[in-house]
Amino acid sequence: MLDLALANLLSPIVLSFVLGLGAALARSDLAVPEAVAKGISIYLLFAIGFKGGASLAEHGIDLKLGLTLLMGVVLSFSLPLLGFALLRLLSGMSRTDAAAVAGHYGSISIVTFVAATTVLADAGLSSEGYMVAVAAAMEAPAILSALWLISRGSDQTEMSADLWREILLNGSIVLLLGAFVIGIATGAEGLSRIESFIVSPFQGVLCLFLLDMGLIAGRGLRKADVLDRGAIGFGVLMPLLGAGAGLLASLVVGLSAGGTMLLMTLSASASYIAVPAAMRVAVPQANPSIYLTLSLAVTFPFNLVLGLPIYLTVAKTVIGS
Amino acid sequence: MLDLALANLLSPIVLSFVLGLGAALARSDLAVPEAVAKGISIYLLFAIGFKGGASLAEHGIDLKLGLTLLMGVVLSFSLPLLGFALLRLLSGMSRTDAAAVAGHYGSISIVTFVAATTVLADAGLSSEGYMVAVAAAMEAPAILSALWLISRGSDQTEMSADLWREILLNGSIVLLLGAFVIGIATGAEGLSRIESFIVSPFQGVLCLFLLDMGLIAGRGLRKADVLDRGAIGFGVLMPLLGAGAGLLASLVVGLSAGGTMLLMTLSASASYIAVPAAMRVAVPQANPSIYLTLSLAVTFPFNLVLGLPIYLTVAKTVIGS
Amino acid sequence: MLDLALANLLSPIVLSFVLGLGAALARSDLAVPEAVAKGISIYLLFAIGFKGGASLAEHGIDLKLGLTLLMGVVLSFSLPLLGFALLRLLSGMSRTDAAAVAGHYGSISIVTFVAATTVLADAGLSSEGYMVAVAAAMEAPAILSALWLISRGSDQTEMSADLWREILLNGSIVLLLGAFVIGIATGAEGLSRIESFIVSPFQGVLCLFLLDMGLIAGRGLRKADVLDRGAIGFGVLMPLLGAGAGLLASLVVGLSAGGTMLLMTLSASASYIAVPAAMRVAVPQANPSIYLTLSLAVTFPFNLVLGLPIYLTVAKTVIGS
Amino acid sequence: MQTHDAKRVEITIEQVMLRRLTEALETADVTGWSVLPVLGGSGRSGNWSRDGQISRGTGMVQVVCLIRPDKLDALLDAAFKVVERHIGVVCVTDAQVLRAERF
Amino acid sequence: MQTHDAKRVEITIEQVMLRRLTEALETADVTGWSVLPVLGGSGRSGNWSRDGQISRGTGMVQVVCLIRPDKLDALLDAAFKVVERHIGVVCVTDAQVLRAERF
Amino acid sequence: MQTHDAKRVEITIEQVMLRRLTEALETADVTGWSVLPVLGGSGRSGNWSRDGQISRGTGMVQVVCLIRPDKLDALLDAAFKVVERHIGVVCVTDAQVLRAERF
Ligand SMILES: Nc1ncnc2c1ncn2[C@@H]1O[C@H](COP(=O)(O)O)[C@@H](O)[C@H]1O
Ligand SMILES: Nc1ncnc2c1ncn2[C@@H]1O[C@H](COP(=O)(O)O)[C@@H](O)[C@H]1O
Ligand SMILES: Nc1ncnc2c1ncn2[C@@H]1O[C@H](COP(=O)(O)O)[C@@H](O)[C@H]1O
Ligand code: NA
Ligand code: NA
Ligand code: NA
Repeated sequence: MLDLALANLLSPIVLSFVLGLGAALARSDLAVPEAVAKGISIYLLFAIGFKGGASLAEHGIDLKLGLTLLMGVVLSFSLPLLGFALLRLLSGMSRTDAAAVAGHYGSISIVTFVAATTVLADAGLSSEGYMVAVAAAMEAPAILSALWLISRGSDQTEMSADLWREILLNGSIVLLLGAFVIGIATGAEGLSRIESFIVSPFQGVLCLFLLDMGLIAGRGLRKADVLDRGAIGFGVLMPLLGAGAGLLASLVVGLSAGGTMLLMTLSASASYIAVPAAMRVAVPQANPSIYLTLSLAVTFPFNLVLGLPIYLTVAKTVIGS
Repeated sequence: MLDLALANLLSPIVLSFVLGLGAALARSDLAVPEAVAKGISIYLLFAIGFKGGASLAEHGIDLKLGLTLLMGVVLSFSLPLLGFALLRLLSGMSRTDAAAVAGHYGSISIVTFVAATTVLADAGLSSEGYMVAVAAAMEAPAILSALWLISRGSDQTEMSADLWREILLNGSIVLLLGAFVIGIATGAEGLSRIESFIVSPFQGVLCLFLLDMGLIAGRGLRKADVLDRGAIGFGVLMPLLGAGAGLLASLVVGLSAGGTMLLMTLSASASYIAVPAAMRVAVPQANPSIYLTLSLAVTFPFNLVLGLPIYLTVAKTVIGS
Repeated sequence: MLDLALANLLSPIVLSFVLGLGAALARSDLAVPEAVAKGISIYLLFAIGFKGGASLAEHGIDLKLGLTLLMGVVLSFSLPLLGFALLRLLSGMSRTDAAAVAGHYGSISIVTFVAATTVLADAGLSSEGYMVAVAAAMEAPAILSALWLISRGSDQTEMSADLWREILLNGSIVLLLGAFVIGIATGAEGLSRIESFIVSPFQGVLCLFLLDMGLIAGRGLRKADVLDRGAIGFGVLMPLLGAGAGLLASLVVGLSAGGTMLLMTLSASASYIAVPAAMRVAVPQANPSIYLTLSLAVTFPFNLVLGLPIYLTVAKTVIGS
Repeated sequence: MQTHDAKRVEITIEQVMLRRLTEALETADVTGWSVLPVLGGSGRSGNWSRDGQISRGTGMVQVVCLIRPDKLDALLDAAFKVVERHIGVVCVTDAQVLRAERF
Repeated sequence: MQTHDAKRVEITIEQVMLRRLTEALETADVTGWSVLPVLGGSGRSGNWSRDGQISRGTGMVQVVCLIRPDKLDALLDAAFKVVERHIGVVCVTDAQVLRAERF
Repeated sequence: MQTHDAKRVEITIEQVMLRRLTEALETADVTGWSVLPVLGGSGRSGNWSRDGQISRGTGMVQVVCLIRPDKLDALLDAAFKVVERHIGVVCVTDAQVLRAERF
């Protein structure tokens, strides 16, 4: 496992992240323009969705698909409750902030998922193509749990059908699922046509994206004084607990080692797109610096550098490859 | 032909367009940043121009080149007259609006052309490399016809040498023709150097562009109440008439089946770059919602989904492949 | 050599530059969005740094590395003194402007360096991988010389630790060196993973970047009346002198023909990123139109079109390939 | 040249709230506005920048409305309901406009 | 700090008309302005957004000119000739500037 | 709706000077501002455009600060020290703001 951690640490992807992190901490003016970052993120979502769909089309629909989706939704709903309890225990932040943070950990980080698929590929493991759909299914339910936790505290939250539409139709869910469906519809033949766009250069593009994630995480760390020690501990402990829950869920369903690692990763990762946007609208009184810093500057790096090799080792050990 | 239409419908390119269309109609916030859309469009123009030039360099200058260019210019000049008459017949829009719309249909849509080249490639057909130059030649003449139609109605229009310079030197014409000339100058050897940039990933990049076109078309459709029923009918009928005119012109010149399909496509497609800009400057009183919606939200989808397979079938039947 | 110059002139890269130049001079509205230009520049810096590092990792650290770095720093420090003397001789511009311009010529242009590596690759020559690090090392020292020249004239300049941090940590240095280190760390294996992103499409991406450089140079030329004849002469003469100094330095170190050509190119090229920014902060009274126009619209095109084949021929003749 | 009294209202607000704001403006019968991008800024909740922004949750925009003076109160009421619990600032200046019939 | 009376003129205009506007400003002897991007907006001709814009025909920008008060009329006349038949709005506010010699 | 007197200060400055300006603002106890991109412009040192900009040396931004009137002098002093030797313009207008406690 140490070997694996080291190999992971020395991958261009992780090193690109570290470069961005270092540059931001040293206050370099290195920056990726917003439009470019958004463009790359569209590319990644499209590619990962499409490849998932094409792989599903090739290997046939698995009977476990429905069950895994269900498990994903259950995880997304329940992990915030666990997170909330843990945060109240470890950190002194307000109920509202704690609930908002917890919501992020029930949802998922798609870049962490993408990084996990490249780690899997390097390890020569395959996984169920529909894990992409599971990722999409896990984005939103956690928001509901967070809002329920907040409303229990009788704090005001603004929740409307309108906001729900906004959450469920947010660009990244739509693009991921849409590309997934296109992948299913066009299958191996469709993939072969755009392979040299979405497969071959994928890891290189991911490097640039992780460079940017590093810059963002580094800028976040420079504001990390909004986090008390308990909160930082949470940012490291929660992914491990989440991954554990993901492992259990995977055992119930009976996923492959690759699929298990991906479900652990999804459970371990914290949202930085869908959930923050929903929180800003529904719970403006929650401090965005807290949840964004925890998610982007603590948990994301932890998962990328240490989490992924851990989840892979555990998955391989428990499931066998 | 039904097979062909279905295969076309299930290509990643068309499905990406449909995804964008659906996302916009469902009011998802999925959006491609303006800078990214412009960057992709620069890529597509450069690639298509270069490949046309390189193919011309390889197959030698064709004696029909001059004649085809002439035919393109004639089509671009005359199709607006046909379009204007048809619009006055079908729709209740004002003379000025009708003339402005008609101008768009004499000019061309370069993405439709690009999509047509990939349909051709899938069908294993080749075409005259200089069709790219014909596309460029067809961009501007239609504008003159539209302005003539408008000035006849004694409405004011502002036409100056200055505006002409602007139209003829607009970025997309310059880039397309410039890349075409570079392709001729560097030939197969130049192409081999940048092939893995402009050839292999081309279809994939086109998918993302069509995703964006779908989003734009979808947003347009949400405003489609500016169009009366006659106008919408025009948006579907006019491309078919245009394609017919293109077919005749092609028979006069004696193009290959591939070239015929491309000339039909050019004639059938409607501008959304050069002509709207010229209209905004010269005929500000014409309503841009009408011509942009018709061109982007009616005719473009029609051509992409149904038009292209029709034009291909007709071209193959009439010319033989 | 004439052959070489012609071959260079007809490369897609140079022709793309010429296209941009022509478009800008003809006042076309062709433009590359700022975000796209920055995105491409991030790609080029990352790719060139990474490839340099990977090549170093493969061929082993060369004992000459340290000496070459030292030579680069010495060149960067001393070329501005030469440039300043020459400018005072040739042109009527003020001391401050002359010093600011001279500073640009001690520093380097990374795109010229990138173009030189593709010329080398076409010529089948290899070079020391660490030349990328030499490029980074040459960026900043020239700024110090320029500021020293200006302060001697008792003009005010604002120089602070803060500004130094800014210069040394400017985005392009950090990215270039960071990618270089990542390349060293991950070596051939890392390169193989992202090869189809940073190697195969490289020349094509470079074409688009040079298109943009051409647009910028062309817009600059339209303002070229800020330059007197002597200044323009300087813009052509100075690169040749710089290349000569680079050649001498290379002979002292004993670089390969490829490395020699690159060191000549670095010495011959003029900065348009790090130095202008530093000058704006430290010497706002120096006219940016003068130094940007000379660097981008005179020296850059000269190097790209004529300089590179000259440097290559000289390097091959003097060193033998 | 003939000009007419007007108010220029500038509302700096989180991008996620933009649609809600413009809907509120429409309800208050304000039909003209322009949205300008904001690159970054600073306020009571710290400073931020749009660089490399990937989260949809942050980032602000500026909405500029030119209106007839008598519509100001309706506009401010509408805007206030949206920004009330959210971060952001509202600034009103006296202005003169051409072509008053447009407002 | 010493400030001087000035006018701040803000012209929101279609991007395709920008060059014509700045040429008219130069003719009217106005030599200083800044152009700001507009992301989207709403007016009598409906609402629009810059997202995914590929047509050059749409999209607006804002031109801000600070001028000496006595130059206002010349500026407005020049601007009006350009915007007259086009969509767009012009807004003038009283302002104070530093370094009056620049205007 | 209750509004409060304020000043709107708009500083157009080179992007390379932005950090220095905001640091100066903080020193002058100004804690709220927004930065807007500028696409291009014209002034005594000629005209420029952000298109295809690759040099970090050029390009401007606009910093908008809303402040209580009594803080104006401190702000202008701070801003002036930064822009003094640099190109750029400073413009102050009278304004009204909601939620005065924020300024
Ligand atoms: N006084 C101000 N002047 C201009 N913009 C401000 C001001 N205060 C806040 N802002 C903008 O509004 C955002 C949120 O402010 P706040 O609610 O104070 O955190 C800031 O990041 C700025 O972009
Ligand atoms: N009252 C207004 N306040 C601010 N911007 C406006 C206003 N009216 C129009 N605009 C801007 O000008 C554009 C065209 O307006 P119109 O000519 O009314 O369609 C709109 O899309 C807005 O960007
Ligand atoms: N009178 C003005 N009104 C608005 N912006 C101006 C004005 N003068 C200068 N600027 C802006 O400040 C930049 C530098 O001006 P200058 O220092 O006069 O060269 C210009 O390029 C404009 O973006
Ligand atoms: Na999770
Ligand atoms: Na047509
Ligand atoms: Na140099």
